[in-house]
Amino acid sequence: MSSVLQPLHRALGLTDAELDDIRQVLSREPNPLELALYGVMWSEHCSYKSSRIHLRRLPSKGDHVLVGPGEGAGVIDAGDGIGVAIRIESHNHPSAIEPYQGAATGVGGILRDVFSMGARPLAVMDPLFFGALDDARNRWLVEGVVSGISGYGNSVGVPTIGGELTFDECYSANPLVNVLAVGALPTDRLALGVASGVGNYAVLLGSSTGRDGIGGVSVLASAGFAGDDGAASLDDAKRPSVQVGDPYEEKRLIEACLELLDHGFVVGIQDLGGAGLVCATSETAAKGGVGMDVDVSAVHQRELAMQPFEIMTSESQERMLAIITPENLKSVTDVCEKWEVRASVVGHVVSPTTLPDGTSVGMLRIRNGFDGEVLAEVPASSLAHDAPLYDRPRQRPSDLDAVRADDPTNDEPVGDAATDLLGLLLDPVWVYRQYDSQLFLNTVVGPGRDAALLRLAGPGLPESKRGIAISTDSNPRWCALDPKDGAALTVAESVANLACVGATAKAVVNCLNFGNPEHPEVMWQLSETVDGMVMGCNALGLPVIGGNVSLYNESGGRDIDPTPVIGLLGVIDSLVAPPPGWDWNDGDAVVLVGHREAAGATPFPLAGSRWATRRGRRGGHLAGFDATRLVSTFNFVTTEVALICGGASSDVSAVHDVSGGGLAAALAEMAAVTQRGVNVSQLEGHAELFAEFPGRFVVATSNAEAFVARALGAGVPVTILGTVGGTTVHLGGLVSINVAEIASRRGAALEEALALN
Amino acid sequence: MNYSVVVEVTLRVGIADPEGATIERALPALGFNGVRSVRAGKMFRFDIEAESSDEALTSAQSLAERLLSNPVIEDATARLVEGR
Amino acid sequence: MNYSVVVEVTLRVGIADPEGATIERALPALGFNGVRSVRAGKMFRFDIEAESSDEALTSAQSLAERLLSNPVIEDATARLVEGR
Amino acid sequence: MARIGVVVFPGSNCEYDAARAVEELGASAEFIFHSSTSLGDVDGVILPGGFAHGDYLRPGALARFSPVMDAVAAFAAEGGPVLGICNGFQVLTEAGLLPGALQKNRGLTFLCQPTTLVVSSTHSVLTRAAQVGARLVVPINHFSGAYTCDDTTYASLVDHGQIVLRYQDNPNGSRDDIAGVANEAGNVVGLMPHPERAMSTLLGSADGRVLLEGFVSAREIVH
Ligand SMILES: Nc1ncnc2c1ncn2[C@@H]1O[C@H](COP(=O)(O)OP(=O)(O)O)[C@@H](O)[C@H]1O
Ligand SMILES: [Mg+2]
Repeated sequence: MSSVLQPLHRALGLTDAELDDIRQVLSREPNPLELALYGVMWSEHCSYKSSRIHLRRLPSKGDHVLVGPGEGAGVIDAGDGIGVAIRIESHNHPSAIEPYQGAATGVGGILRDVFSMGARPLAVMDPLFFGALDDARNRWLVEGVVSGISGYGNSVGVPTIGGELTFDECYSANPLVNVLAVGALPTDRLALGVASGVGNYAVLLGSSTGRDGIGGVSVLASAGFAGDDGAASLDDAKRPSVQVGDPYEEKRLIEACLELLDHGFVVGIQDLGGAGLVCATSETAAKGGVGMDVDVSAVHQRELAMQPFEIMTSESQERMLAIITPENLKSVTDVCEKWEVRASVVGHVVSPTTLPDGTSVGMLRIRNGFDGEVLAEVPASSLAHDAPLYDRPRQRPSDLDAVRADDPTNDEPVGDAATDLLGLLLDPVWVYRQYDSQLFLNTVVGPGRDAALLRLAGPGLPESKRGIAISTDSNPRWCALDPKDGAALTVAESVANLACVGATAKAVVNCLNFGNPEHPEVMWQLSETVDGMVMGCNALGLPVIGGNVSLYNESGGRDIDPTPVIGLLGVIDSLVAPPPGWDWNDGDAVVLVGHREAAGATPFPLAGSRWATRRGRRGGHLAGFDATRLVSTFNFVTTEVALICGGASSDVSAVHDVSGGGLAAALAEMAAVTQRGVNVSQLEGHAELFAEFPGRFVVATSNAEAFVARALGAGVPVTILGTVGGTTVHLGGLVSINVAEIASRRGAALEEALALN
Repeated sequence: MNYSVVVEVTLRVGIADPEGATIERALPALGFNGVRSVRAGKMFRFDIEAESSDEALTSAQSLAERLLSNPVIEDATARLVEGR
Repeated sequence: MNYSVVVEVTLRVGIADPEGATIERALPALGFNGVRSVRAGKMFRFDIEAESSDEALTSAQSLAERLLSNPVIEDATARLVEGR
Repeated sequence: MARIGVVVFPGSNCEYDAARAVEELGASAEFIFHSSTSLGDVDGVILPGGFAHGDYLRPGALARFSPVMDAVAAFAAEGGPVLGICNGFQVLTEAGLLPGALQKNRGLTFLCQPTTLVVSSTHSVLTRAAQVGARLVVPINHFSGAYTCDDTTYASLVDHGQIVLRYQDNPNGSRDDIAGVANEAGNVVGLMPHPERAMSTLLGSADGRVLLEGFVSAREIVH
């Protein structure tokens, strides 16, 4: 590691201007510990200082929204007295250096966000993005990440029910590992991360605190508190910043916390995530408008001779902070003992301090012993809420017009469509069969279809016959070409996936994975993406109830393509029968539901499609976003499927939305899983086969006449494509492939690419 | 020549070892007292073809570091042993 | 006195070792040739309180056999080592 | 109404699912925490799936020392019906209540997928209501499910009809496709697949019912 001499605040990641802000807040010079607290709390990761001004534009209101952005997780009212909590987060950079632990601790972290709301975690999803698999390191990353999610998620006892799997050079060496978690709670168990009640205790629950994840702050170790030259040497080689997950500890922590909440022993509760104890104490105090005294010597430590800054900023996993009344201390420790969870009082809630100007502010005081020396004293809200906000320069990429002009839709020659189709198919089963996707007996549709569909049931929940559906979606190829329309179309694609299982979309969470925010092009992409989400969510009536931003994702010095990941939660009122799925029957008519041609100038745009990307063609114009069309089509399909799930009989036997790989891939996937061929007569050439734009569904029906009449009655256009039957997929004279070959190529593609067979 | 190798892979100092810690916590209840600082690791044995024992050790050590461990969290040491 | 112990747990002869076999298969593609008979095992390090080194070794061996290994498929050996 | 005890180790996670399945069959389920030294008045005991004690060391290795296991052993010795599902099977082998051991899957990955089981013997509290040769679709969900034993043990399993369930297509490298085994008396059974996950066609299969139905009503027969 290099040894660079620079002022301490800069070594801690604070700019000169930020140091001035801190002096202003304190009306004095901060000491090194205080600087470290600001350094972690005002980091991009904790404060969202580059993105916050944009995120404010997202709609977050709705009658059914119980908790919007800003808490551990967003919560909606799903009916029957049940709230559903959802949250998504990235664990990209940790996964790049230790894929197993990086992914594992990502799962652990997102679960704590969910059960900190009082919700029992019921499901995880894992959108993953890797570089090309011809590189051995990328293959190592895939295997490590997947086994990390599997190892932690299965053991902690939360099913992983879906995700995404994208390969693109732009993620080489910088994989994206996003994790989404969903939980459910009786609405009266809702808990918030707020400290209140002067005299109350802050109790640290769970693992002991080690030097894990201290990362940037470790400069203090070499700077030394005694050093008065203001300089620090960067030498973090000796301090491992890799965190190791312990799913067994987390499992006991979940049970203990939910039991504490059930008994009403807890006033407020928050997980310890990024920035560890300083974040949890300052945020809970700031939200409650109170002060907090924290005794670092009361924190259970895993290692010898830990410094106060290490204790306060450690990111050791599997820890929670509960605010309780002193009377409940015995009951709390009893529950914790049963679950073998460590509990120590590390904080006292204290009155706000009155400042000379008469205002009052809650101070976070770090002490050595509750009556001991005060090591740091800063306004809690200045750490938690007052980080500077940056409106960083934005610049539309100068080559964007040229890129868009280079449209693959008109490429000649087009080559052999059958070969192209076989090359596009990939069944991610190798990934998801490593995940327990069935625990809790709720999984009606697990991974491998359009959206996951769960019964809304779980230990401690009121009875309900409702279900919830979840999908994660992203399309960096679209967003590279047009982040605004790309993001709006991604939201639409997510709604389409939910429609396939009959669920009505209720709320969005998002994870914005972008490059370096100091590059004006990246900030432009981020801002446009947010505008696109606003457009998509408003048009489809969806609040955004949470999210996460991951910046500085670069590979070989190049920013990744803009990668907003949409997590969508929906509800179905009656779930007593499975949705049709992809299982079409011989003799069924195959109908394309929705507008056959894309909105906009190009009827079958290949821009941003998998077909084009495979040929190295990354330019062109996307389909337009036409809200009216989308809404009527989605409503129609949702209604058709919801009736089936509610127990009604129907002529509809299969439903699949047209997404990655276009119409050709949708038909081939249905043929592969059912081992039944299809004959589609007339198609508008290869462009119609491979064009990607949401708003189209392939539906198989045993009664085409009745189905078409219902669609037209709902104002939704339909096209009869052909008939199910035989052992071959025939597509308009362009493709003729045996079903068995499709199934075996699709089934083997991933393991072959991973060189596992 | 054929050399027999043992590789030990242990977590680096400072890296949490939940498995070791869990075993340690369980021991008193199982009747084992006075056991502390339990660390769990992995071990591999294999035979390697090489011209000399130095060469065998060098290849084994490289294999240990590049394949059998992740240096970010683990230390790996190879040593030659008598045939099994 | 405090003694440092290493316990090695290996699969018994005749028990299939899919992990060792998988590593062995992967090696040539990674540029390691001439490696054979890869067997994967586990290793534990701990400190144990005892009156004498004999007593330490006896307790450690008993711990190794009764807890750290499953005699149906594994062999375990304890040895004393110099402090870490 | 039969009363079935469901043992909860720290790290167990299928206890609610097992209880729900038992209740759906008209029996009552009671959780028995691992620190308990008695089972109370139960007609059968289930050791459910999950990761008891984190599966640290080896699946089942630490759980077998939990205080409740002495009570389970005593109950089994009296002929009480004991069922270990997945992790519960691993605990029973570690505790010596069932022969053999469960090793990592052949492919060295966790596997969650449907499997087709073939009933090989009805001489057990689990398979007593099924037909020999019947094919049942029941999911597996494990990392260490490859059944292993030495030749002498294997010969004795075969001789006494203790192999109760086999996989039609071996997913994990188990010896002789073994998915479940019983003790000689047939009152202690362990299997890697999860019959409690195959209780309803809404979730994909109802083929686990015949197994669990047999189990919850076994005590009446044994007595
Ligand atoms: N990393 C993963 N983990 C779990 N399931 C996955 C993963 N990647 C893909 N899947 C599942 O495979 C199916 C296909 O994914 P995808 O092609 O993204 O679907 P769609 O085009 O309908 O959005 C989905 O059910 C998805 O949940
Ligand atoms: Mg889909």
